[in-house]
Amino acid sequence: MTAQQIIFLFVALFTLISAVMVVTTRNLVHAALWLVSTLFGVAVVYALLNANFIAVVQVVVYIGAIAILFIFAVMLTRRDMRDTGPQMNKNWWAGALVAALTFAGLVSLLQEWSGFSKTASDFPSGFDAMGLLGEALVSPDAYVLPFEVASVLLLAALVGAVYVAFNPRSGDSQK
Amino acid sequence: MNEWLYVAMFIVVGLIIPVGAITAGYIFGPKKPNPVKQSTYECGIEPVGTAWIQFKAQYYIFALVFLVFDVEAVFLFPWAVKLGQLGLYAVIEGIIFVAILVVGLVYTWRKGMLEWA
Amino acid sequence: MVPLSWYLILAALLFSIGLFGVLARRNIIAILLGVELMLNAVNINLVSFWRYSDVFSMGGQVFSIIVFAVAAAEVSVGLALVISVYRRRNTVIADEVDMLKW
Amino acid sequence: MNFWNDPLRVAAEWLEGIFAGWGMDAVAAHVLVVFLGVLLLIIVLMALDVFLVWVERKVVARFQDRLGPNRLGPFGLIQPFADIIKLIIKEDTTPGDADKVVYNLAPILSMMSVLILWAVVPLAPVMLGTDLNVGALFIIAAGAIGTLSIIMAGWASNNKFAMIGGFRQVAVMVSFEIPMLTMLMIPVIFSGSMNMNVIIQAQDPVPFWVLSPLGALIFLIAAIAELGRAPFDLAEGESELVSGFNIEYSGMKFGMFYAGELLHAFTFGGFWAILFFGGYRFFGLEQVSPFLAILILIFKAMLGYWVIMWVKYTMMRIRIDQMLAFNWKFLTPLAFALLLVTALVNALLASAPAWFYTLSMILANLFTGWIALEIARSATRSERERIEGVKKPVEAHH
Repeated sequence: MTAQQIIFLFVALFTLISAVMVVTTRNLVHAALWLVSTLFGVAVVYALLNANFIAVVQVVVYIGAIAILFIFAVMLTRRDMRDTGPQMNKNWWAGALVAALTFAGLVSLLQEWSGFSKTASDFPSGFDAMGLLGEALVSPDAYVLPFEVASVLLLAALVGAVYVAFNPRSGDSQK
Repeated sequence: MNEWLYVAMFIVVGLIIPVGAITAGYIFGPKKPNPVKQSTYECGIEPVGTAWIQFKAQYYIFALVFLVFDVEAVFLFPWAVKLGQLGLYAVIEGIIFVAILVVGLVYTWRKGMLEWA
Repeated sequence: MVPLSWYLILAALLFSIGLFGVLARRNIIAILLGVELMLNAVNINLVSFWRYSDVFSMGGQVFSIIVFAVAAAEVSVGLALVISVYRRRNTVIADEVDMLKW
Repeated sequence: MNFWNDPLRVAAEWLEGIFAGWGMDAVAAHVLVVFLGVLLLIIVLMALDVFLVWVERKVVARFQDRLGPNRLGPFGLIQPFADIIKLIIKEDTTPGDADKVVYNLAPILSMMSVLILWAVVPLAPVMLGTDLNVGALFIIAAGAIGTLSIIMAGWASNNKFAMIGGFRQVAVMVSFEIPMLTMLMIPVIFSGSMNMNVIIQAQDPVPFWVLSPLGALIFLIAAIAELGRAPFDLAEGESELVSGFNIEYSGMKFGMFYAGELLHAFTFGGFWAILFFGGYRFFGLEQVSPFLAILILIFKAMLGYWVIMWVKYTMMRIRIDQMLAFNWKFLTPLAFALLLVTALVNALLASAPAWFYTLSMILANLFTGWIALEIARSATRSERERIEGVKKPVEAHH
């Protein structure tokens, strides 16, 4: 086993344990903090894949913004932070079964694919991932349409969220 | 890969140093806990209830607007890196991109959501 | 060197854990946390396919950035719905939100 | 290649040779050497941090027409060490109702988020630290961990003041991250890279503060807010929140927040110098010796830090609604406008002569700033007239 493989296994274990804690912890703030550690583990996975930009963006967007939003939302929706009552469904075992079947199905499906265990080739010298990414995002024969559509998507999300959550006419009407 | 080795080392050492400092404080400091000392500080008044209560909704709005513009900036960074070589049409694409999102900011503003009320 | 299969299995495991969270949790915010795990699993797949095939075609990275935007949109609207429901019904339990039943 | 021209590589090769002599694997020796180098840098930083406590107290004393610490040692230089000993032997109380794990994790993460910023700082032309091609975004990523540590501290203390302070601080930090991100793009546009060293090298004839004075100013304002210093220290609010999110922390845990804040301010002084003032460059002096280059960088960072202190001890604290309105209604639109104007001028004059390009950039900056100030002035005037127009009849009734 090479050093890189050992690092990968360590990171993967960390990520998966954190992920299990996310879905099983009772305290929702703790669940959100476990989500942060999962996301950090995924960022390290991106770094192992040499996707520097994606790794940093993972920390900036997920940990810096989405996790903060989750923590805010948890604090906004509780009169009392102590958790009472069960956190799981009555038929949580069915969910576990579906999840296990999904995993088995995915792995068995992937195993038949010829490229399943291929290894990566080294980067060509002078490879400039950032430059290529910038070109791909704005050149008309590549991904300029997704680039602009993403802006519309974000606009829709902002307007929708502001409208839904804080419409002055509907808020606090049934207190 | 090598560059991330440095960052990993910074994270490791950056954890070791504060842990060491706090441990030193733990070793050398006195430890005489009592219930009054450990009660929550509330300007000398008996604390009432827990602090883990429902919070002001306005904080959520600002986190929301921040999230949207944060993702927007992520899209613009590769654009900014390549701007020197790409010429005018890339600038116009960027202007369209930002203009669409500024509409969202203006909407939030007009709705009165940026007020701290 | 780590073979591609390891990354894909990690992503599949993460996806399954997220799926379990979505199916089993009662709290809507916890369900959204599960959705985040699933989106991350998708992203690991996209980036590892970019790394293990032609690195000059940036499709994998571009689409993982698009997934970031989708995740941001999903979280902002999803949590706004949760807050809205909480203000009307005073609950964040998914089973108790049954306003659309009739 | 001798020690004075490239000290890091010489030292690293020497150490790796020694470790290899002990029968160590080459990769392990390299990792160990990197670890030792980072440890050395961070210990130097912590020593500098101790010194910064003295600098801060001395400078604030001079601003307020006092002497500052002057009893222990020459000019009170021993004072910070006495402070540290005091912090170490203080009792470390943990509130009984706190969430223990999160409570203890927060100061550690806070300090770490500051220390890892130095991973991307190029100290000298031959001492790059990490040659990361996403260095500019790395600053924001580290700041994200700092934000998280503050919300953890505020929440885990289970104290109402800490909670409100933490929420306010996070609101400030996330809000001002948008102008900061936008202004980070301006050096990126000029240099065509997010690598910190390339950004410094690209400021060869003209540093970026000449090309974009308004950008440098907005970055400084956003950095001060990110640091939570006056006039944006409404999270601290001694009179109403009794020091905010770190209220329940004592002993060395409080020391970590305090030292982290000072080092953070110094670090952002350094980033201001790197992004807009040419970093370690000073009329070719940096080529003489790497040690001189480090001194230049520290001097520039100290200047930036001094400006941040100057602002802190001169300005009044503003309220949270004023702060958020200032950011979202003025600074963020202005930052986006400046970014687009810079991109436009950059694209239009790409092939123009250098002096014309520079002059147009300066004029574009000044023009954007002037327009923004005019709009703000007319908006505030109409706002004032609206409020006073409502007020007058009410007073007439009395």
